[in-house]
Amino acid sequence: MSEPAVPSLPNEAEHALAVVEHDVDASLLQRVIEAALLTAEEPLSLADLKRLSEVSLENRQIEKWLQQIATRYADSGIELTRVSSGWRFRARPELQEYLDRLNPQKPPRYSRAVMETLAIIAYRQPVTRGDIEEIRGVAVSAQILKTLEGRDWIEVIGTRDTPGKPELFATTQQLLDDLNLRTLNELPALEEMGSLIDQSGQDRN
Amino acid sequence: MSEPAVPSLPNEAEHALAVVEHDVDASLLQRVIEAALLTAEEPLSLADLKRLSEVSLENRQIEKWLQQIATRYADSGIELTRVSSGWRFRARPELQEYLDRLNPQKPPRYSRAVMETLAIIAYRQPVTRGDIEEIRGVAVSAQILKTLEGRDWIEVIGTRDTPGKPELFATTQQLLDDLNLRTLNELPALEEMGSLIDQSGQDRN
Amino acid sequence: MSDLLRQADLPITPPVAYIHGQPMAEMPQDLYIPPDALEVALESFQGPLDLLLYLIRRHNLDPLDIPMAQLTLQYIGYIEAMKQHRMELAAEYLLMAAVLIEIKSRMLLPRPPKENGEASEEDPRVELMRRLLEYEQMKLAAHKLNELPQAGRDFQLVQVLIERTVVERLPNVSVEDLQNAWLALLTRAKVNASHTVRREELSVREQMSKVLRHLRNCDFVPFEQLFESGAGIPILVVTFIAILELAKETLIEITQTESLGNIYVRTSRAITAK
Repeated sequence: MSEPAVPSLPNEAEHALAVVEHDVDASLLQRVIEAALLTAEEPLSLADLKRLSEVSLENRQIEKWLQQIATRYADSGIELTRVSSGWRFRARPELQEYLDRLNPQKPPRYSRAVMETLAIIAYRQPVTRGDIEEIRGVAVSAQILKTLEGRDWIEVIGTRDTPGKPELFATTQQLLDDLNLRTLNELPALEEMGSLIDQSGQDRN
Repeated sequence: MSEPAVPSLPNEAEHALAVVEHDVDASLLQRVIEAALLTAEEPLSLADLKRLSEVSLENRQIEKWLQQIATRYADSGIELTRVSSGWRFRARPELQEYLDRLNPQKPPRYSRAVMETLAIIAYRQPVTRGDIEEIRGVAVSAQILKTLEGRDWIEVIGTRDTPGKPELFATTQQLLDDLNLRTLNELPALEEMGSLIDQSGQDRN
Repeated sequence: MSDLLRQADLPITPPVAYIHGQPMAEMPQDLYIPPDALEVALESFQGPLDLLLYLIRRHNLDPLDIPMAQLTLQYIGYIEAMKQHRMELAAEYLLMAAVLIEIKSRMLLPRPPKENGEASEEDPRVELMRRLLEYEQMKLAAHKLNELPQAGRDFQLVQVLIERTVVERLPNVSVEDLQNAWLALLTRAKVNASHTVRREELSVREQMSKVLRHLRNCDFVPFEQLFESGAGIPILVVTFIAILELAKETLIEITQTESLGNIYVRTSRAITAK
C-alpha cells in the first residue's frame, strides 16, 4: 500500500497536503468499494463500481484497489473472484463442507437429461430444440428447458429463419457467474473424440 | 494474532505439537466462522456457530474468535455486530449514502395535485382553498395542504372576510430557500410559460 | 421436477439398472434381463444413442468400425425384451431399430458399380458413427459441466446486510416542477376555458402575503409601518400596490379617522371579529 516516492515539487507543503487529502479519499473509496462488493447481490462491474464515486475514476485505479482488497482477504474465509459480469466475493470452496453443516439444504443436482441439454446449448449455441433433439436422439421435454430457463441459465435469443421459426437458445451470463467463470472459453474443453476412440478398447467397458 | 507466551510444561515438545495442531484448527475454524457470518442470510447465534465445528466448542472460545474477527474488520467497509438473535456483519452505516448510489431508489415525487396546489399558492398568493379549487377545477384535499405545510412551504397568513372565514395561504421563505430563489419574482413569468404550450392557437395570456 | 433430478450424479457409464437396490453395472452378457431390471434399464439410458453407445463400449467396439450385424442384433434383442414386458417403447427406440436394419441391409447388398469406376459410395455407417460420437462428446461435456463448482451448491456467495436507516426521503421540488405544474393548469384552463390567467406582477402577490403576515396577530398597524424603510423605491411602490390590491380583495381594512390623520391598516378578520 505504500505509494511511490513523490517527486519534489516547487511548493512541497501544498503538494503534501494534496496527497494526504487524496489518500483520505482513496481509503474511503476503497472501503466503499469493499462494502459494495460484500453487500451486492450480483457481481459488480467496473461500471457499477465507478458509480460509487462522485469523482470519475479510471479503470486502472479501480483495478488496483480490487487487487489490494483481494490481497487483504488472502488469509480469510472468503475470496474476491472475477466472473463474467464483474467482481464478487465468495466463501472459499474448501470451506463448503463446514458451511454445509449450517445449511443442509443445497440446490439440486440436475439429471443427465438436463445437463446434456445444457451442455449442448453451451457448446453449440445458438441451437434450437430440434438441434438438441438431433444430437441427443430423443425428444427434449418442455420441462427440461423450463428448468434451465428458471435457473436463468439459458434464454431465447431469437428465432431461426426456417419454417416454424424455431426459437434459438443460448446460455446466459448468469450461468457463467454461477460457475465462477469469466467467459464461455473457460468451460471445460470438449473431448477430442478421435483420440478417445483410440483408447476406447482399453479403458472402457 | 500472536498468542500469549505458553507457560513451560513438563513435556515441552509434545505440548508444542499440540499447540501447533490446535492453532491450525483454530485458524481454520475462525475462517469457517467468518465465512459463515459473511454468507448467512440471518444472524448466527452461538449455537449456530457451534454447529460449524465437529469438536465441541466453548462459548468463550467462540466469543474470543468473534472478537478477533471484529477487530480484523475494524478498518473495513463492514462491521460485525451483535443483535438479539446472534451475530452478523453489516455495511457500516456511514457508507450507506455511497452504497445507495449503486441502487438508486427512485426519488420520491409529489403528486400532480400537490404540485399544482403549490404552484397556485406561489403564483396567486394569498389564496384560499376555494381559490385553489376554482383554478384547479377539483376539490383540494386537506391532505395536500397538510403535506405542503409539513414541508414548511406554505402557511396560513390570515383569513378572508367572507362567510366561513376561509384561511389564506401564502408561500414561505423556506420554499424560496429550497428552490434556491431570492424572491418569488425569480419564478418563471406566467406569460413566458404560456408560450410553452401555445400551439393550439386558442391562446390566452 | 423429481423426474429431472432423479438420475443425478450418474457416472459416465451409469449402472444400467438397480435390482433389489443393488446397482447393476452391466447388462448381462446373455441378454437375459431380469424383468424388474428392465423397467429401469430403459429409463437409465438417455435414448437410443445412449443405448447404442453402451453396447459399443461394453463390447469394446470401435465406433469407427461398427460391426453392424452384432450391434443390430443386440439392439433389437433389447427392444424385443422390452416389448415382451409391455413397456411403452419410445418412438425414438423403434426408429433407431429401423435405421440399424436399414444400414445393415444396405451393407449386405452388393454395391452398384460406379460409372467412372470409383467405388465412392459413402459407408452407410458413417452418419450413425458421426451422431454417436457427437452425442458421446456432449455426454462427457455434460458430466464435466456438472462437476464444475456451482454457486450455492459447491460454494456460498457473500452477502452482507445493508441496514438501511429509515430516513423518510422527502421529494425535492425544482422551479421546473413548479413551472410544469402551472403549465398543466394552463393546459387544463384552455380546455375548461373558465379561468383566466392574467398577467400579473408576482412581486405584488409576494408583497401582499408579506403585508398580511405583518398584520397577522395585530390589530391596527400604522400604514407607514407596512413599508420597509430603505427598501428602495420599487419595493415601496410594489408594497403600495399590494396594499391597494389587498383592499380591493377586501382582505384588509384601511381606516383613517380624520382627514390627514394617521392611516391604520388591519386585516378584515379583525373587523368581523368584533
